Amino acid sequence: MNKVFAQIEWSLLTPETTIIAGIVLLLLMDLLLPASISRRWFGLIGLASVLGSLAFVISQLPLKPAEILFGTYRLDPMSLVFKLLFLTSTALILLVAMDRKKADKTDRYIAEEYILMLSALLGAMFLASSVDVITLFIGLELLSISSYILVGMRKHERLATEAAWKYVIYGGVSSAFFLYGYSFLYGLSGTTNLFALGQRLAEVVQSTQSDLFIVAGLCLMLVGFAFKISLAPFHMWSPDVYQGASSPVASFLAVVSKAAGILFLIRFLLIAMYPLLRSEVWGENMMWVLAILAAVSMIVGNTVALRQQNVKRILAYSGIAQAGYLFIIFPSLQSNLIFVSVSFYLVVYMLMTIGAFAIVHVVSKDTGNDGLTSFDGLYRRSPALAMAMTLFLFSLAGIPLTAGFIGKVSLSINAFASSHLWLLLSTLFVTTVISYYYYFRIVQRMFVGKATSDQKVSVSIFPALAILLVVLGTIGFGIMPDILLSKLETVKWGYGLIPLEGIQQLKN
Amino acid sequence: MMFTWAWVYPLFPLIAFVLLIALRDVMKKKLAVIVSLIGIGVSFGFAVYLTWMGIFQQSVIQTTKYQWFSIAGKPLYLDFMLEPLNIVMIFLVSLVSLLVQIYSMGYMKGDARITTFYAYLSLFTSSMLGLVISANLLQIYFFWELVGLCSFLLVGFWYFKPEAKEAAKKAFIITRIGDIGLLIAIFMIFQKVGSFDLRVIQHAVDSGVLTGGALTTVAILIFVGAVGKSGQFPLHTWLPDAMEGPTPVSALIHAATMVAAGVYLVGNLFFLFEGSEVALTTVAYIGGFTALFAATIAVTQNDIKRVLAYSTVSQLGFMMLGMGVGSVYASSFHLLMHGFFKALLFLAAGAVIVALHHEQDIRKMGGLWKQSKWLSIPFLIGCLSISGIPPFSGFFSKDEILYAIQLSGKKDLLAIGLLTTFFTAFYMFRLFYLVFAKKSRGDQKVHSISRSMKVSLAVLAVFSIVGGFFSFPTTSANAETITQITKLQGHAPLWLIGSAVGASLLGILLATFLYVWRQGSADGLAKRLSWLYQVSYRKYWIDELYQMMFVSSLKAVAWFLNGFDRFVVGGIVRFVGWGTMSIGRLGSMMQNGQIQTYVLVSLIAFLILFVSLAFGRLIG
Amino acid sequence: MEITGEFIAFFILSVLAICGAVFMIFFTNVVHMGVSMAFTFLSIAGIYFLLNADFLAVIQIMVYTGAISILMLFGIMMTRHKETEEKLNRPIHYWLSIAGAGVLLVSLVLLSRGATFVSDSVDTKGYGIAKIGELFFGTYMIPFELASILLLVALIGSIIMAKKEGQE
Amino acid sequence: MLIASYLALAAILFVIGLIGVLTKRNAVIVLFSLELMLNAANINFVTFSKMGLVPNLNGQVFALFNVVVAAAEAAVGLAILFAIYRNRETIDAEKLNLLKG
Repeated sequence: MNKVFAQIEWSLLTPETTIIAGIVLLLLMDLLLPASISRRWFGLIGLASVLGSLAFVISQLPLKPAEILFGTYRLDPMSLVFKLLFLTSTALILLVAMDRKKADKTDRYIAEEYILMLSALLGAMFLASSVDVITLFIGLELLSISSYILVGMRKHERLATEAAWKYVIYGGVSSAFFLYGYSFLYGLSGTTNLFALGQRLAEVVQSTQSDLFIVAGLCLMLVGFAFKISLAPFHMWSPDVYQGASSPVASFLAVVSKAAGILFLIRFLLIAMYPLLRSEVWGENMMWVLAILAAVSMIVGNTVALRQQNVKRILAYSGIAQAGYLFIIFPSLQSNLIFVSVSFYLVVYMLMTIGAFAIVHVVSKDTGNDGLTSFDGLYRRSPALAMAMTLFLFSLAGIPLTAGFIGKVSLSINAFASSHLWLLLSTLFVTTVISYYYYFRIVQRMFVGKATSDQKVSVSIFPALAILLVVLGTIGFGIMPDILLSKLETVKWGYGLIPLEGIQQLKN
Repeated sequence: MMFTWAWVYPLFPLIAFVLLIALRDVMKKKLAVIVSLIGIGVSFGFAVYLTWMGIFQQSVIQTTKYQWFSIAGKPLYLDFMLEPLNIVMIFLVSLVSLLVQIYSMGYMKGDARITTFYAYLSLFTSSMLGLVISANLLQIYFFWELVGLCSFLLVGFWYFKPEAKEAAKKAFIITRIGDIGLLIAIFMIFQKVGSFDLRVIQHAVDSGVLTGGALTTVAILIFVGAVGKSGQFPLHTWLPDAMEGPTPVSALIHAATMVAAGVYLVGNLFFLFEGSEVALTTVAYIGGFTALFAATIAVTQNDIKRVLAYSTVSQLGFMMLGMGVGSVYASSFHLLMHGFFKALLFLAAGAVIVALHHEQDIRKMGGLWKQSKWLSIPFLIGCLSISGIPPFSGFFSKDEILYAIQLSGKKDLLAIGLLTTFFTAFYMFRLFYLVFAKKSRGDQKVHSISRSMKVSLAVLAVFSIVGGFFSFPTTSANAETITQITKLQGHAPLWLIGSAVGASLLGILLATFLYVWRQGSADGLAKRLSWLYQVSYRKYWIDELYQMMFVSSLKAVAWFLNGFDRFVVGGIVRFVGWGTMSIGRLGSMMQNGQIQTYVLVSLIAFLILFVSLAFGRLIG
Repeated sequence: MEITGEFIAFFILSVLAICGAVFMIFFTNVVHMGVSMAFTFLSIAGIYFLLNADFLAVIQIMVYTGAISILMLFGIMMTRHKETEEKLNRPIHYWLSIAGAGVLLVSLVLLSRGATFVSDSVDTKGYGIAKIGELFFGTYMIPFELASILLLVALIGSIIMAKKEGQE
Repeated sequence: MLIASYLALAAILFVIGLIGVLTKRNAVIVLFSLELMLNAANINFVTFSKMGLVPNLNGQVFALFNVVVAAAEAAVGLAILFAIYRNRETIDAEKLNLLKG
């Protein structure tokens, strides 16, 4: 046994260990430093460990796909891209989160807040680099449980605790559904490794001519996936939770948590279910299920958003719709091209969502609430902020010259190129038009509304930096999307979906 | 040596826009106007140069393309084309934009948000120029949306007026219906051909990759987009409402340039339509119907801008009709001429409105002829031009379209064309007489109009007079162009010219009769000579005829179409809104704050999923 | 069906478990609910013994019957507002829930009935605690370590959330 | 002993847990019912670990992990309930509905 451990390349884990080191450092500092010393700069430690981890991830390039312990930890192009996504978004969110109210009541838990954010990130990172259901599940739960607490951290606020409560219950129920569903698949296969699972399930279907348990298990598990991605009709927690949580946490949920769910779903469907998806009936059925979820998400997200008076809720519903947009491509699972579009859209979505929430954070900190009215006349008060917000909203709406437009185009093109789901695309177009209405409503309020005060909205240096970076990204990828798209096209996505031996064979 | 950077045209107005928006709080209003004028001025300068080189010198203009990004392994280019049609459009757009901006210096004087106004105008010009030089469908769509956005912003510029707000919303929703058609067409083409590039698509059509039913569908969907933008029946209703925007905007966007984009698109993608008889017939009949019915509605309107708006709808229909019978040449020619005289008419109408203290009801106007020659003469020129009286510009282009119809052999369409000509002359001169003839019906003193407005009116008037003498540039038969523009064979027969002019004259005569002679004859009847008795006697049955032909029947048409607008189109708009809102309401009703409800909803959704996938086999 | 000791044990344990759960639903006194739930957890531990999962059974008793039940009872005590549980004020919600759960139950039981292709018995000699330990510190070492971080996070989180403010 | 009986037992417990989550007003009981659902899933794992198509210990290991997760979730959930109770003196699930719409 010891020999085996000695042979394993533990150095692959450096990005994760860096995060753990950050957590430990924060814990120790919090413990050792006297209470009188302000902990507001702790965010820098968090940021440092995230950036360190980012550096380690980049240093793993050029990538040699590798596995530890039968795929419980695995490094492949797919995990690398998603890790980069998680790390960048967390870094940006940390920058935003460092902007805090003076004498905030949660100041005493400042270290814990960063620890929890890092641990949630850690869960997402492990989830990104595994093809073993246990690791995937534990990673997901680490992400979830950290998020439950992050949402409820501002415990003196009724909304925050209520949001956390709803999140825990909904998360718990969907975990239960997920586990219950997976138990059937385990019963058929006796394995937790996705590759072995796929192989076994295909054999089972062939030998018994029955896939009832697989259908049942997959349906049950879909509840869990759809919860994480907040696809309608499993989305209902998200507006409440986003509203109750602080803006940085909400953007963390909207970006990292959602992307993690999508990655899990991709891996699960395309590795464990792929042999089945290729069969005609199965593929067709799954295609329809995903298509319906996508259509319902687009419709529900965009229509309910029309009635909202709270910016965070609007962004939550918009996030539901965005998940729907993303899913128009999934019914055409055969195509390898979907990864380019999906990953590009996720990056774009990350930029605009983090940007929008960052501005909500800054503005609501200033006005004391996050209703639509807090944006009234923002242009008069802080033109730069209003312009940036307009940019993000336009990007979310998919207006040309922003990254969101390119993202939507690339999704639509690939959906068209590989399937005939006109219905889904028409829904996309129609609901996009509907969405203009509520995005413009915010823009209108910023430019036309009467401000309650003339004072400039104060923005400290860190969130300003984050917003600036995001603005650059949103415009940059909107005008010159090839910078990113060409990179994403060279990624060998397929390596994320085949066993290690397969990769080595391909290379030789 | 011809320079190849097509993108310079939209660039300068765009720079102006960025400067104006970024510095709108610090910049003095005068400076802002100057910056904007310089932006469009430079573009216009280049446009003149281009027109000189490309049309008068007939040099072949090379353009370069730049890779934008690649999707699905296929590169997407930023691609431009500078063929005769594009060059003419560039010239038209930049000229009218420049004149409208000059005009607005006077018209918008004193408006607190004039900087914003100019910024929007610049953005519009930039995107419109971008639209007419694009050689790539996605790029076209990109600018197509952008001009729509500018139109939305400018119609709703006076957002404090509820009508303006409503109109902007309506324009937005209805044109979007068309845009969805266009977008679907674009993606269908991409699916079939694998490219957005017009040249590649043209090649695909030529080589039979895109053909048959698919080609028809694509062409009709593209036409749906054009219907939305160009205000063709049944999506026309937004255009008259859009007159709530400032008048210079109506002249620029809703008369001369943006609404013509639909016609331009059909012309530019004519190779798609050529392959499908069904699509062409659809275009012809929709265009013809729109031309006629909008002309009849214009007769009954009493708001000066709405008359002109319906006239625009009608003329655009006329152009579509020309496209539908297969002549890009005739339609594009008319598009250009219409751009000149309709902009002239709108700008003159705007000046009238200003002169009469923002009165728009023509029943309350009159007698302006004597008071302001600066208004009346340009307006008259515009009226003569649109009516197709030789030698004004409209005569030439209208004639070409009628000739094209005649060549196609469709008698019914020719009748429609002539009837439209008659109505056009009639409502234009009705308008003219009510506004300019006789005594003033209001008693306010007339405002004088500023010099900047006079300049614009004068330039456009000149173009409206002489424009027709320049023939529209055609493509040489062996050149590799996307849009083939060839002159019609031969010349229009004299009887056709005669009947067209005759129809116009008849219309003018009738209008004169009804609005000039008849009114005067009522009081001093006894004093007049005996032939006047005769006239008054005749007047009797003409009155009857008028009553029967116009007042009753047109009122019926107007009533019907109004009903159509209110109930069908409005109904669709309302239904879309209502449907959307009720789904939203339902969704937010379920979102009642109880986590248990949320779990229940998920459970039910799961059960539906599960039962539909597996239940049958569970029991069996 | 052949009646074996295993069958009798299973029968008794499952009746206990289901009764505990059903009583939890129908009791009105909150503390009684908690206690009956503890019984269910205990019976489940028995089921684990039947399934040769001795280690898991012990863990089940320690964690669920012990820790979690006590924790919940504490929770009930500390947050008690009323002693008795009131009925929901939303009859539609209530009946829809019952109906939905009913449909789910029917389909799941039908599904279980169909599980005939699953092999019925197996050699479970190797299911000892040593083997589990090997798995934990071998194959599943990474998730195991991750789980420890998860517990740490839960610990920190619970402290933050449950701590009374204004003590310092 | 038939595997179907074990699976049915798990199904029944899962559904009862779900009913508890859906209809109980005391938030602690809701949390408790949630634990029951997770336990039902565990019964499935352990059953399959003995009688599945490919019986092995992985199922038990997974179940152990689930116990860890469930315990963590319970602790966090209860702590959140304490916080709510401090805020508004009630943990009636029906009254926790400030966030809606």
